[in-house]
Amino acid sequence: MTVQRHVAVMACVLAATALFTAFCHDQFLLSLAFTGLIFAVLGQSWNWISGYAGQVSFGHALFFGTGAYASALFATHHGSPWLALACGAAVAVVLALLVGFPCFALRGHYFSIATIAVAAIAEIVVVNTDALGKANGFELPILPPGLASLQFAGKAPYVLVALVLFAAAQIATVALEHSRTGYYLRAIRANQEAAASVGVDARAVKVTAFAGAAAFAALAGSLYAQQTLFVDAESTLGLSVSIAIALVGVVGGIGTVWGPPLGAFVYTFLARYVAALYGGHGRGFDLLLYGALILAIVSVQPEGIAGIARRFRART
Amino acid sequence: MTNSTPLIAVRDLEVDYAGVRAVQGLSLYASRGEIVALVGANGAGKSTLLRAISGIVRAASGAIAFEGENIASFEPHTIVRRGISHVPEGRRVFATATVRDNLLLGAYVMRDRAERERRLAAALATFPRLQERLDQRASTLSGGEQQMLAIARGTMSAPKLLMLDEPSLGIAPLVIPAIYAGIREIARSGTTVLLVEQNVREALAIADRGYVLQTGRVVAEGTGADLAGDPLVQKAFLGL
Amino acid sequence: MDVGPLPQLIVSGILTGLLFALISVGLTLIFGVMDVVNFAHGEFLMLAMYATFGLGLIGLNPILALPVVVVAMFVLGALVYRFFVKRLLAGPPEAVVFGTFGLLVFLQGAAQFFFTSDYRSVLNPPFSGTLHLGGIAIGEAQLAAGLGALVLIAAIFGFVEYTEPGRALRALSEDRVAAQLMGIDVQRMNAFAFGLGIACTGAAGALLMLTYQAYPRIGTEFALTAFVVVALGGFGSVHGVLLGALLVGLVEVLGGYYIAPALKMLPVYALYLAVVFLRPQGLLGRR
Amino acid sequence: MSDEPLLRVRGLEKRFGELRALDGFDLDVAEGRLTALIGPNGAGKTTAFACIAGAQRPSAGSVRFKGREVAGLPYHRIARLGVARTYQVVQTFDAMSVVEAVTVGALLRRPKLSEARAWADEILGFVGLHAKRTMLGRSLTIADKKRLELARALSTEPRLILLDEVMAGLTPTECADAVKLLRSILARGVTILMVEHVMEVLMPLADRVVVLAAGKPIFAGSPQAAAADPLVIEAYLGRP
Repeated sequence: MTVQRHVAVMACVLAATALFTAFCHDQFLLSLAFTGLIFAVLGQSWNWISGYAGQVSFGHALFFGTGAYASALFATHHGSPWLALACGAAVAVVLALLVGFPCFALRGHYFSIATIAVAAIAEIVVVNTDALGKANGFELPILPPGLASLQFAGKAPYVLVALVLFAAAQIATVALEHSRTGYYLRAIRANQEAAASVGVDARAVKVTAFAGAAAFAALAGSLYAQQTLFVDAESTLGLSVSIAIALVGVVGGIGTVWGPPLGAFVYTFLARYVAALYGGHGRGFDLLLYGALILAIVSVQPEGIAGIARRFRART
Repeated sequence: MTNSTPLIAVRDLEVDYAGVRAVQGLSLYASRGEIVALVGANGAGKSTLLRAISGIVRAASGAIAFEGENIASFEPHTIVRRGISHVPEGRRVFATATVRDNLLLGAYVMRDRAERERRLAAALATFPRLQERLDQRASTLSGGEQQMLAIARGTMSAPKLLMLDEPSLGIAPLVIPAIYAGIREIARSGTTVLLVEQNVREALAIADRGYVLQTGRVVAEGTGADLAGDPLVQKAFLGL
Repeated sequence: MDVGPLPQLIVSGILTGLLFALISVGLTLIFGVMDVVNFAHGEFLMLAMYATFGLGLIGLNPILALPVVVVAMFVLGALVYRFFVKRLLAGPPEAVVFGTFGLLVFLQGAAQFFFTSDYRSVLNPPFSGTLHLGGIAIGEAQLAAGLGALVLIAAIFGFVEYTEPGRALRALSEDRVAAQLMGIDVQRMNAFAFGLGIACTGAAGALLMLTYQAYPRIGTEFALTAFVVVALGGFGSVHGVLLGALLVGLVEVLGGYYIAPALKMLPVYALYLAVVFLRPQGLLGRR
Repeated sequence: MSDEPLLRVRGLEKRFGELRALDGFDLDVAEGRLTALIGPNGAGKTTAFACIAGAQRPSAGSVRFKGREVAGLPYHRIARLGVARTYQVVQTFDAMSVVEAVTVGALLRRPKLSEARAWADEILGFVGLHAKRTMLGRSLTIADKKRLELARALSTEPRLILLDEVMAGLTPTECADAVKLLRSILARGVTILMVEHVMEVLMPLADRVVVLAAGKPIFAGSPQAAAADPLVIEAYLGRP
């Protein structure tokens, strides 16, 4: 896709979401939209490293959780949630550098399993740390609503803030695709050895992308914490969160700008639809459907829904 | 079947290997009991030809007739059952398995236990040095012994056609005569041998007939003795 | 000299490790033969545990249910290979990772949907007492599970080492092309290996029901441990698995006691990271 | 210092377990010339390339490039110093378009994407691949994949380019085109070291050939002298 095309699609998506937010008064739908946007950002940041660079991570919740915890802690003890956002992202970047450097010496499944292990270690540490509320998690202080406190009376403003973050992630991804790093990432995925032969320092490039991805995932985590005013280990750091993030990426289509948002949309839509059909019993059925969806997509069209769309466009 | 039909006949074969059309319209044959040498420089397509015959690589076009049947699209395991055994380049013995297990794997397609034991005895008679190493891991063998093991393993399925890819490559010169003696003995027992060699003079010396290959085609053929004196061979080898 | 609880812990660690070994041997077998990391491995374990639970409802205790479960899991594994994994292997390299990952999500979702998130334990446990051996107290059920795993591991080792199909499996995992040249039918052996790997996990699932409860997400927990075990032993190394599993079992039990029960997995993961960073081929693996 | 050749290799060794793929390899490559490395199968030519370019770490020995020791440096560092290469088995970025793949190389000296794209286009014109710039790497013919590799290597503006069997699998016309291309690369001031087995191609092209056998150089001189050298003939054909 050309940049102009991306901008056009982007404008449509932003306008549609903004209109929806302005006119929808169903708090449940709004909170779904918020979740969808958060997962779009998470899936997109996962896509940088697991899609463009082809290094499949099953531990991406590490950065979501880092952002959530770091910003929640900062907001509790020092005030401004806006500074907390920055603080969460900074901590995640440092962590990504520390974790990425050794992990990117590994390839294939060794890397994938290492990401699971690192995220699991983080979860265990958090669950056993008093200052982080152990397994129970902790609540954020309630402040007077307003942009300064990043707390609002209704859900709609949260959706708009998430929309801004989403737009930033999309713009960053388009920029990445048109940058030296983006070219290098795709070359590494295609053939790491050949990439090295033209001077690509694969590990440095991957670590760089990892740090950027971590920053976005952490921002998503911070927003999530600000919106729910509560963080706990399982719902921010757990393996199931990592799995959901990868799911969004795989279903939507890896290595594409619009795959992860598409995957996030399907993910939240399915969850909502299923929950409506099956009430409280729906837990599990959504996973069943996503699983079936992945199985179908992988056996029929490994490039995900975005790949199907691209193939369709190529034919017409 | 009369002796006039060759055991194997390759016609107009085209094969791609590693992104290159390594065999380009190649035809040759081998009759029962013959030793046929395939010689030529690097990249002449010799190994690729053997891989196509054993089914490891699928031919792009052309025919491979074995006992009158076109086997060009068969799976490798079916081809082994038909009676073709391929001793690949670089020996490729199962390093962590014992010598005995390597040999027994060679007889994987033989269901009859007694027959398997007979083949084992025959193989050990051909290469007596393997006898005392039966329970050692293959990785502990020297290069020459590993080559003997690879050839012996290749004979375990009682093949009608035995294909050997560079049996003298990377082997200490002192051991080569023992390997060649083994090959001669295998041929004497009635097995047809297709021998790919870098070591042209050695190969042509034991071959009944030979083919000179260059960039995927046959550029000369004749009896071993004729080819050995042919200046064309030297030219083909040096890529002139 | 008072040795404290150490002997008790070591016995417990070994028994736990044996079960890990049985789960992991299936994972490493599949990897060795066809280079597939089965991310859904734990979910097959979970299925086997539910199957054992179900057979308990019709009166079979886990030990009696074991052969039934093993056969069923073997067939299931072979079918999953034939109709799913085989197709993935023909696709791009990520297909296998994402495919088995999809299987994980699917099976876990199915379990949650059909069996709910409740914990289920067998209603007719055949062992419930405690043995006291020279100051060491061992639950009979735990002992039975460990010994059962030991017997089955020995059987698998014997099978791989001394039988014709076992030789073929070893040949395939060492050199696929050379194995084909021996006349081994790769697709058939792949299906067989996948079935066998899942059957091992199935046996472990049945034995686990002696001491554990089944719930939809139990698979992920054990799978994580199995990945660590297999990476420690070296991917594809059947013998490495036993070493890796015993090590992980001991580290987990000792860590749980001497550090804190809630932290017991911490040293296990740390061990994994240390090994892959310093010796990526595993303790016994070859490069 | 000034009389040291562009590339100077001394006593290079590479061991894989027991096997000595390189065993005291020496080589001088003069600036602005075309030097060819030839030798029979398994002589260690591709390993020599890998060790010089940094894809593999030599076990011992020295590799000096532009008067600087580079043995054991990471692959990408050596590329940055000005060594580029192609592969015996083509290694293209299959999922990227032709122009994107070459842009990856061009980005080494031109970090700005627009400049790198422009440079990639220029190089594609130079190798004659411009018309196919939007095709995916995987959909190219073998000859075009080789051109693509060459373009990718050239786009890094190397001082020395290592070409591993660029002629293999090409038709005679494609070969003639490739020879022309090599001449124009030399004319750009790029030094070439190439592995090739078609001596016919090298005769008019190479300033100097080095013959490698069993990991050691056994001859260095003109291509004509190499073809007549008894040691070289023995290495290729075996002992008389």
